[in-house]
Amino acid sequence: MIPVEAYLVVSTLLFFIGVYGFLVRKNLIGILMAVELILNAVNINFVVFNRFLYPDHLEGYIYSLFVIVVAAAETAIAISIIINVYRKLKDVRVDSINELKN
Amino acid sequence: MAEYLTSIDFAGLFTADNIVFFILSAVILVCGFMSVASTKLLRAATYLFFTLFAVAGLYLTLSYEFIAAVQLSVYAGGILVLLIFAIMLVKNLGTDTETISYVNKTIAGLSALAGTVFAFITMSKFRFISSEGANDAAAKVDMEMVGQTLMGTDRYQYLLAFEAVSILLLACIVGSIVIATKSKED
Amino acid sequence: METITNLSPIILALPFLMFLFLGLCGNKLFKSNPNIAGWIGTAGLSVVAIVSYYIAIQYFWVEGKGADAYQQFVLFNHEWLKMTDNLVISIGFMLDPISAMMLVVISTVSLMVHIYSLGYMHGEEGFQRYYAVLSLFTFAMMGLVVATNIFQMYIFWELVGVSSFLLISFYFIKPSAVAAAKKAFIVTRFADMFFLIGILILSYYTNTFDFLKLTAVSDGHATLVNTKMCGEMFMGLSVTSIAMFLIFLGGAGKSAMFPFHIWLPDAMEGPTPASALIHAATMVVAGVFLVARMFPVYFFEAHDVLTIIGYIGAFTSLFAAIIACTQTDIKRVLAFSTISQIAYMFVALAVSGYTSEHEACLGYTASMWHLFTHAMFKACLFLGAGCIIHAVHSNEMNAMGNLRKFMPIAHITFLVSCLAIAGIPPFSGFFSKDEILVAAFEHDKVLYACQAFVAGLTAFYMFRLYFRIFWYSENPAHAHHTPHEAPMNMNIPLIVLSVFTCFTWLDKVFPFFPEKITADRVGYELETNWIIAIASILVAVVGIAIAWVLYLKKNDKPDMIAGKLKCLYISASHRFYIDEIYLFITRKIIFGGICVAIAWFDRHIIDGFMNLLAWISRELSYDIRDVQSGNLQQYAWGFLVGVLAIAMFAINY
Amino acid sequence: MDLDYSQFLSMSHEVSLVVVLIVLLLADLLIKNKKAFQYLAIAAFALHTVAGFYSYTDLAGDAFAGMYVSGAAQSFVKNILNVGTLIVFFFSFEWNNNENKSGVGEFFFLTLSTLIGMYFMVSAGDFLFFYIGLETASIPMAALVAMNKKGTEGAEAAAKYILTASFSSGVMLFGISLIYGACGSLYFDEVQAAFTNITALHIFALVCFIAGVGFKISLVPFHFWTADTYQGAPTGITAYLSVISKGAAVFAFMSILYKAFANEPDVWQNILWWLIVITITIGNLFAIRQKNLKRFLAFSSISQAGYIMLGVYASSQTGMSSTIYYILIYMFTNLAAFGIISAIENKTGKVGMDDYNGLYSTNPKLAFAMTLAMFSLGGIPPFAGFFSKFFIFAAVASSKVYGDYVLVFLALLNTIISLYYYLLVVKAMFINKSESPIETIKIDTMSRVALLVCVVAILVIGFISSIYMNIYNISDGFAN
Amino acid sequence: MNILSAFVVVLLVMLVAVFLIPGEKKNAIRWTMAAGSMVILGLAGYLVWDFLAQREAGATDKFLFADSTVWYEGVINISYSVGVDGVSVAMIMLSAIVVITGVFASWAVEDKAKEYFLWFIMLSIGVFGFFISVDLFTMFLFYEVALIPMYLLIGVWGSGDKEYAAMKLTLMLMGGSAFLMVGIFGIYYFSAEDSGALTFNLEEIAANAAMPIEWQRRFFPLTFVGFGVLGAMFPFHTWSPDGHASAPTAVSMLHAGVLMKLGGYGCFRVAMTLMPEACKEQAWIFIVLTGISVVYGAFSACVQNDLKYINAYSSVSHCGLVLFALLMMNQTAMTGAILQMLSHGLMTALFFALIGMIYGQTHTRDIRYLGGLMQVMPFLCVCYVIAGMASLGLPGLSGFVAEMTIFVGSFAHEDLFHRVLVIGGCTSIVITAVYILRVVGKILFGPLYKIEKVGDQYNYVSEHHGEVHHYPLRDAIWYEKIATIGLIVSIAIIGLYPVWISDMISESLEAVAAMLN
Repeated sequence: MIPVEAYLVVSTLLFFIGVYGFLVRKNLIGILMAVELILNAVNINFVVFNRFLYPDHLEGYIYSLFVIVVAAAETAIAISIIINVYRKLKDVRVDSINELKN
Repeated sequence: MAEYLTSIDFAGLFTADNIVFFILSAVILVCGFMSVASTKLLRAATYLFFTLFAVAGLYLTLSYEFIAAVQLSVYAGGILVLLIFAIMLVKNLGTDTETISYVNKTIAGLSALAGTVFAFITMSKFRFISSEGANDAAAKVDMEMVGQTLMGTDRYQYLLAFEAVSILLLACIVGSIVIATKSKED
Repeated sequence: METITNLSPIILALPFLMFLFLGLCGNKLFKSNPNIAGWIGTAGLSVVAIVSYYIAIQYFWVEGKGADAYQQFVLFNHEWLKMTDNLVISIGFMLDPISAMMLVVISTVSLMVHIYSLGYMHGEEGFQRYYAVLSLFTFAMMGLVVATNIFQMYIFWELVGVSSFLLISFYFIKPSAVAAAKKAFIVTRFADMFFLIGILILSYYTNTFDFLKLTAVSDGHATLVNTKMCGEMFMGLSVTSIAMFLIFLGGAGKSAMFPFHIWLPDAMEGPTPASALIHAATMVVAGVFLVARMFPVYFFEAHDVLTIIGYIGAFTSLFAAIIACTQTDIKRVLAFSTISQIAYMFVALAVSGYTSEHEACLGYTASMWHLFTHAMFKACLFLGAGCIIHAVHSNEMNAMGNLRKFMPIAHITFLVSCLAIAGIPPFSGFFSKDEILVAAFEHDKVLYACQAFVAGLTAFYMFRLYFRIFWYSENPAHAHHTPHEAPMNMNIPLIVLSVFTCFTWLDKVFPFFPEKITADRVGYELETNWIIAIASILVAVVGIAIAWVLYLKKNDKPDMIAGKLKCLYISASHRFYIDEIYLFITRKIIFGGICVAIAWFDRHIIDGFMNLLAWISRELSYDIRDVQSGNLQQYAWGFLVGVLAIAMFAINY
Repeated sequence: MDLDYSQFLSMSHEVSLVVVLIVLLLADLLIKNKKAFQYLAIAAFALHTVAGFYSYTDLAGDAFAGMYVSGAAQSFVKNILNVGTLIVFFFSFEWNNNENKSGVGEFFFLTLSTLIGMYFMVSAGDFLFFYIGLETASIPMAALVAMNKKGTEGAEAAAKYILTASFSSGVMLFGISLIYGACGSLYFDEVQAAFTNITALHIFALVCFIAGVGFKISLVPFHFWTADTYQGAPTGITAYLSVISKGAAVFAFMSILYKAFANEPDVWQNILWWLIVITITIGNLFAIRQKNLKRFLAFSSISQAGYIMLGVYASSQTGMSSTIYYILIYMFTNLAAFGIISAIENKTGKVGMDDYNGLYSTNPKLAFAMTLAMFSLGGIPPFAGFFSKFFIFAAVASSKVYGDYVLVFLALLNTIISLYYYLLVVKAMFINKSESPIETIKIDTMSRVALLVCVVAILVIGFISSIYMNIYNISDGFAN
Repeated sequence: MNILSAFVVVLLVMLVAVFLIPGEKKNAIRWTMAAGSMVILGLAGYLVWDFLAQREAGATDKFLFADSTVWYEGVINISYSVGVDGVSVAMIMLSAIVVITGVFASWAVEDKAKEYFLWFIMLSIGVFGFFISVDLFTMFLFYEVALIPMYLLIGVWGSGDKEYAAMKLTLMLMGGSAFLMVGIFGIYYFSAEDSGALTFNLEEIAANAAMPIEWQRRFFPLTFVGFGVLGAMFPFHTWSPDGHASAPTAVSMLHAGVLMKLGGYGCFRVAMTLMPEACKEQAWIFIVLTGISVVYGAFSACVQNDLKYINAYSSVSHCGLVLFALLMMNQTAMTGAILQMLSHGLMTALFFALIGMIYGQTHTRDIRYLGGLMQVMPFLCVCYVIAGMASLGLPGLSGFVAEMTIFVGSFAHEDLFHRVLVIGGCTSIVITAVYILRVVGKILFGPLYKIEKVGDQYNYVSEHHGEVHHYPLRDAIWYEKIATIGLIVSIAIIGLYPVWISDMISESLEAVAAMLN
């Protein structure tokens, strides 16, 4: 049987790959994709914990479902906002949204 | 984790379960990494698709078919499609190669690495105790149970959350529309 | 007794009310005719003088004499400020021989000056103010001498100081007058600070301010001994000595002893009658009075201080006399003469004993005696000088000469006073000075020699002055406007004062001082020491003779002598550069060094530090602005690093 | 399956708000006159607000087996949020009439959705419900932020907001997942029991969670989005973000810390100690040199968030009550400031601090109100801000622990800096001379009424002691 | 209604009244102010009389006219509690005098007069509220209420580098109150034993004396410094010169005259009374600091050229003496300290009033450019001399009474080091004379400088950036006379007959002094 820790290694790595992506991606859609990785990593955590550690109730299970749903909603809004940015600036690179600062 | 590594039975490593797990993990991690590292956005989206797929596969190995299905339909079928639409909508985005300076990569990479190491260390100090029933076939979740959990009002049942998220979804639809429709005035 | 008790408040209250009245409404009420203010002032003072005389006479001849000694009466004593149950400042009225005598001196001179000023100050702007301040001064001086406790004395001490300030700066448009006033005030104030510290130390150990308690004597020592002050040492010195020395320093400031003498010559910037009153006759002897008042303490508990006082006095008298020989401003000559004569009084006190047996306390008596006579003849001299200045419109000797023809009354009175101060019998000064010399001779030969020499110098410079004014040569300036005799209201005071100077040797008057004014208040009979008397007369005559030779007619001998003693002459005429030293210390070191440095420190270091804090905040604010770079990914990076750092911190905590 | 729908009835606030939402959704379709729609919306919401007060005591209690918690404190906080939102609506009236004509319906709908999200956060008894509430409160907010059509600022602000928000919710979820892994449950009461014998993992999870919520409250270093988003958003929404959203998040955060993590308060107190100090200081330092008033208030609100957290830090009944009290007063004060800014912006388009030079000579009443707001924010008596600051410091000090006094001291030293920049605004209005001051403007009745309410509140709340005493009585305190 | 609350109520009524009068009716506003402050003065006079009468009749309570209303209860125990002892009565009297004279000194304010007076009243409310309070919370509340109007009063109506000065003053004083606030929390939470109800009431806290010494050591310096900042204690005094120099006349008066007294009063009433053990331990530190203030302020004043700076530094010196004496912790010295507050309040108010009046005409306060004013404005100049004399401690004026009580009292300290410090403090009386006479000699006496006489009219001629201005000069007008005479009379009353007020104060200090010894 595969131990929990193995899954955790995967999820943690995936999480930080997502974080890395968030930090380096040069355009907003790419960043959004990195966020999806992060959320997936979290979902793996929930599912695995539920499956291996606390199988009595479906807490983690349900949680990951909701995370997927919320992620979908979030992505929808985010994409429409990115499109909005594109409309205004004709650009979706991170560097283009740099007016507000200091 | 250190204890874990010393206690590995290397001969017993190559069970079917393990091999599947390794393959899935490899796909998840490699494709995940490629999806953030590839210079072309469309390719990145493709790698992301693989990752999502592999995650779904992972859920399947855990015998959580429903989540796997949701993962596939919502993520792969919905979110990813949205992303690809967006990529397509934006001029040249799909074909542009983006170059990231090494400084950025190094800083981000080191930070992420530090985070990973840190997370591993913290996790390694904690003893996760697998539940007795983890291996049982009972762990298999049937749809009725999922339905009851989602619709019930008792402890560990989530009708309220279900209702709440509906408001969220509705609001998000409206929100998306309000941002999208604005173009008419512009 | 009841009468004098009832009358005594008048002495303090009347001048004060006069001051308030003239000060507050003088200008308004008497705008058209300021003289009325002067008359009111004079009238008021006459009342005060009458009451003072009445009280003094009653005291000396009727009420005061106790079984064997004169008694000390506290006529009234109102609690003014209560600090602790024991340390109470009262405003009271103490009547004892010296205060009764001082009442006479002050009221006499003050009244004379009031009358004299009617003429002298006539038509001056600020006439009402002048009289108001004179009243204030009289009030303060009276309060000082009748003080029942040392703090009351300090209070009035300060008040005489301020009235002196106001009078010196009477011609406040003249920068020199203002400077002189400031100098006088600050120097005396500086000395007063020591006085105050002395009072603090004294009161700390004795727990009283009351003179009666402080100066009480029993069994041959002051009762102060019984307090915790006895034997208390500070840095190797007895605290009593320290306290008494500090108190003396206060007196030295008011009485212009070296090194605090510098203010007095400059104080001559004030109107001459005011100088006569304050800077010759009354205020400047306050220091002597103070030492006399505290005499038992000095004598029994701080005899070392008394010795120091003697030497300071001797030095000052010599020092001032030498300077007086070289000054050409007649008021300055008189001022230095005053310093010198007051120093005499200090010397007299220093060489005095306490009991009246065997004339031991002759010095004390002589000191008070000299105070009295000096007040009269010095006031007379000053007022005479005032007449002269009035006549020639100058203070400089060079503008004078041969004035005896124009101003006979001034001439005669001036001559009488000069003889008195020179110590020629039968004028008053002879007796008092002679007793001082006798006391000094019996006590300390060095002091005697010094004082005898000073007596000669005194005779010399006074007659130098006299001859330069009234003889010497015809002054060409007189051709333009003829000097004329002063009006009557100025001459009467001269005459009155010179009468005082002439007749104090009379049979009735002569034994007054030894009989009534002694340290232990027990009278004794004085026997004249003829050897010393003759010696001093001789010294005086020699001094006069030299002056006669040098200054009766204009000649070049003085210049020749001055040329021979060039060094001494120049430094003496520059008053031995003491002023310059003071100026250097105050201007350069205190102002230029300490004050400027502190002000700079305050602005740049202390305030600079506060501004630095503000500056740092602002700079920090600008320095960290790029943290908020506007870049989304940097935000996320900050977020991540924040999480990791906080987690690491929290885990390791 | 046992479905007890009656439990919904105990969620009176939420149900009532959902009804309002549905009514507005329908009305938006039917009523074409935007002004009329606004009146309707405001009236409906006002009705809801009033109703909220009447549901104050009855029907309180837990529902859905602990997932939904509603006590007097939650109810009160929701009422505060209602009042604040109502005031925001009043202030936005003019803006909706002119610049946002096309999106009035959406404005109300989205705002109220986020409000209901905040209700969920406030009443959450479980991490899932809390998470959903949080996301409901933040995702539609991005759309609201994007409603600023002037220039590109709105779009930029929204993009930054939504992306950082999703990042932070990712981190927070990671933390929650670890909490789940470590404690085996997501219900607060069960976590409370399990969150003992803590290890590094517990702390890491906790920090991730704090970071996620800290993002909503804009604690440094999770605050970066705040200024950009506040500046870019429509002023009404900025006000909403800075007051209502922040207030709800603080309360939710507090109730979670006080409940789920109540057994190990030292851990998060240590973290909060530093977070508070850094937040207040950094917020202040950034605020010093801001010239755009919206951005200025953004940083000011960051530092205010630090002060609010003091009450959370106190971890006691007093701490809870002072936090709620602070939120209440902060709401009126900050809304007054934003109300004035928004009124002036609507009329003249000016938001720079320099534009306010000489405001007193042309618009004395506005300047006066602004001064009150600034003084109150700076904690100057006798205005309400003083009382809230005093009580929140008192709550921290009540522990009689040395470190807590140090914290209070540091926070108080920071009030000097904050006073400096609040006075800068006052100085601009009263002292600075201007060639072209803002002309005398007449603000709309709605804003005026709202402003009056805020000003009166600033002036009197502190003096009415019963308010604070009542809050204390309804605060259910620590670890129960 | 309690007479003490009446002070605040009257001021509130004034606030409302002035608020309601339209801004153009300046005279109406002024007369409202005058009438109101007359009422205040009357109340204060009655208070003194009644207080003395009650004490005469044997009232032994620490605070008379005490009254208390619970305000906050349970979560935090705050009462609106008022009460006065001799010290507060003296301070209230002082405030009343300075306020009414301040009103007259502000008579000429034309620019935004209404707002000016509104803030002025606000300030007064703070001051009176502070002095009547015996509840620490309300005390602190009023304290801050008094501070903040300064910002606008200086910033709007001030002169010179007013914005900087106003900001600096406000921030530094608020910094002080930051220190103070921590101290107050400490006092509150240690105000009763574990079982007892916490309280802000000064009397109860003192009676409970529940704060352990190790906590006193922490809170005493905070509280003392907190109030000390307002009391211009070295090195926290630098707000004072700048602030006073820029403030308008009446504000300087009120600030130096009354507000700075809040500092000394607070140090005494709160820091020392409530934390006596720590006070005894740490007093020496602050004695050294305040001793430095005394001499340092005086020396600094000697070389300043701006009249207001001179007076501000002189205030540093004099207020330093207040704290210095308080820390000597015996009845006499403390009485002296309170007397000094009273005296300094009056005379510094007089100074600032006069400086303001002179400045109003010459438009300069630089003593290098002034001279011979005595000929031009004799009334003001005579008043100035009187103020100066009061400041340098001339007997018959209040300064002497206060300083001598301080010196005698402080010198009664049993420790030699302290006595030596007192001697150091004594030097200030000389330095004070130096800077006072420097000013008097320079600007009042001497020949006319930069002043020309045209007919009967004197004009001040100033050249500024090549432009020549002629400012007509005049002597005081009626409202200025009222202000100055009022203050001078008060100074003289204390100076001439101090025993009643000194006894009144001393009596109230007996218990405290006994506790501190």
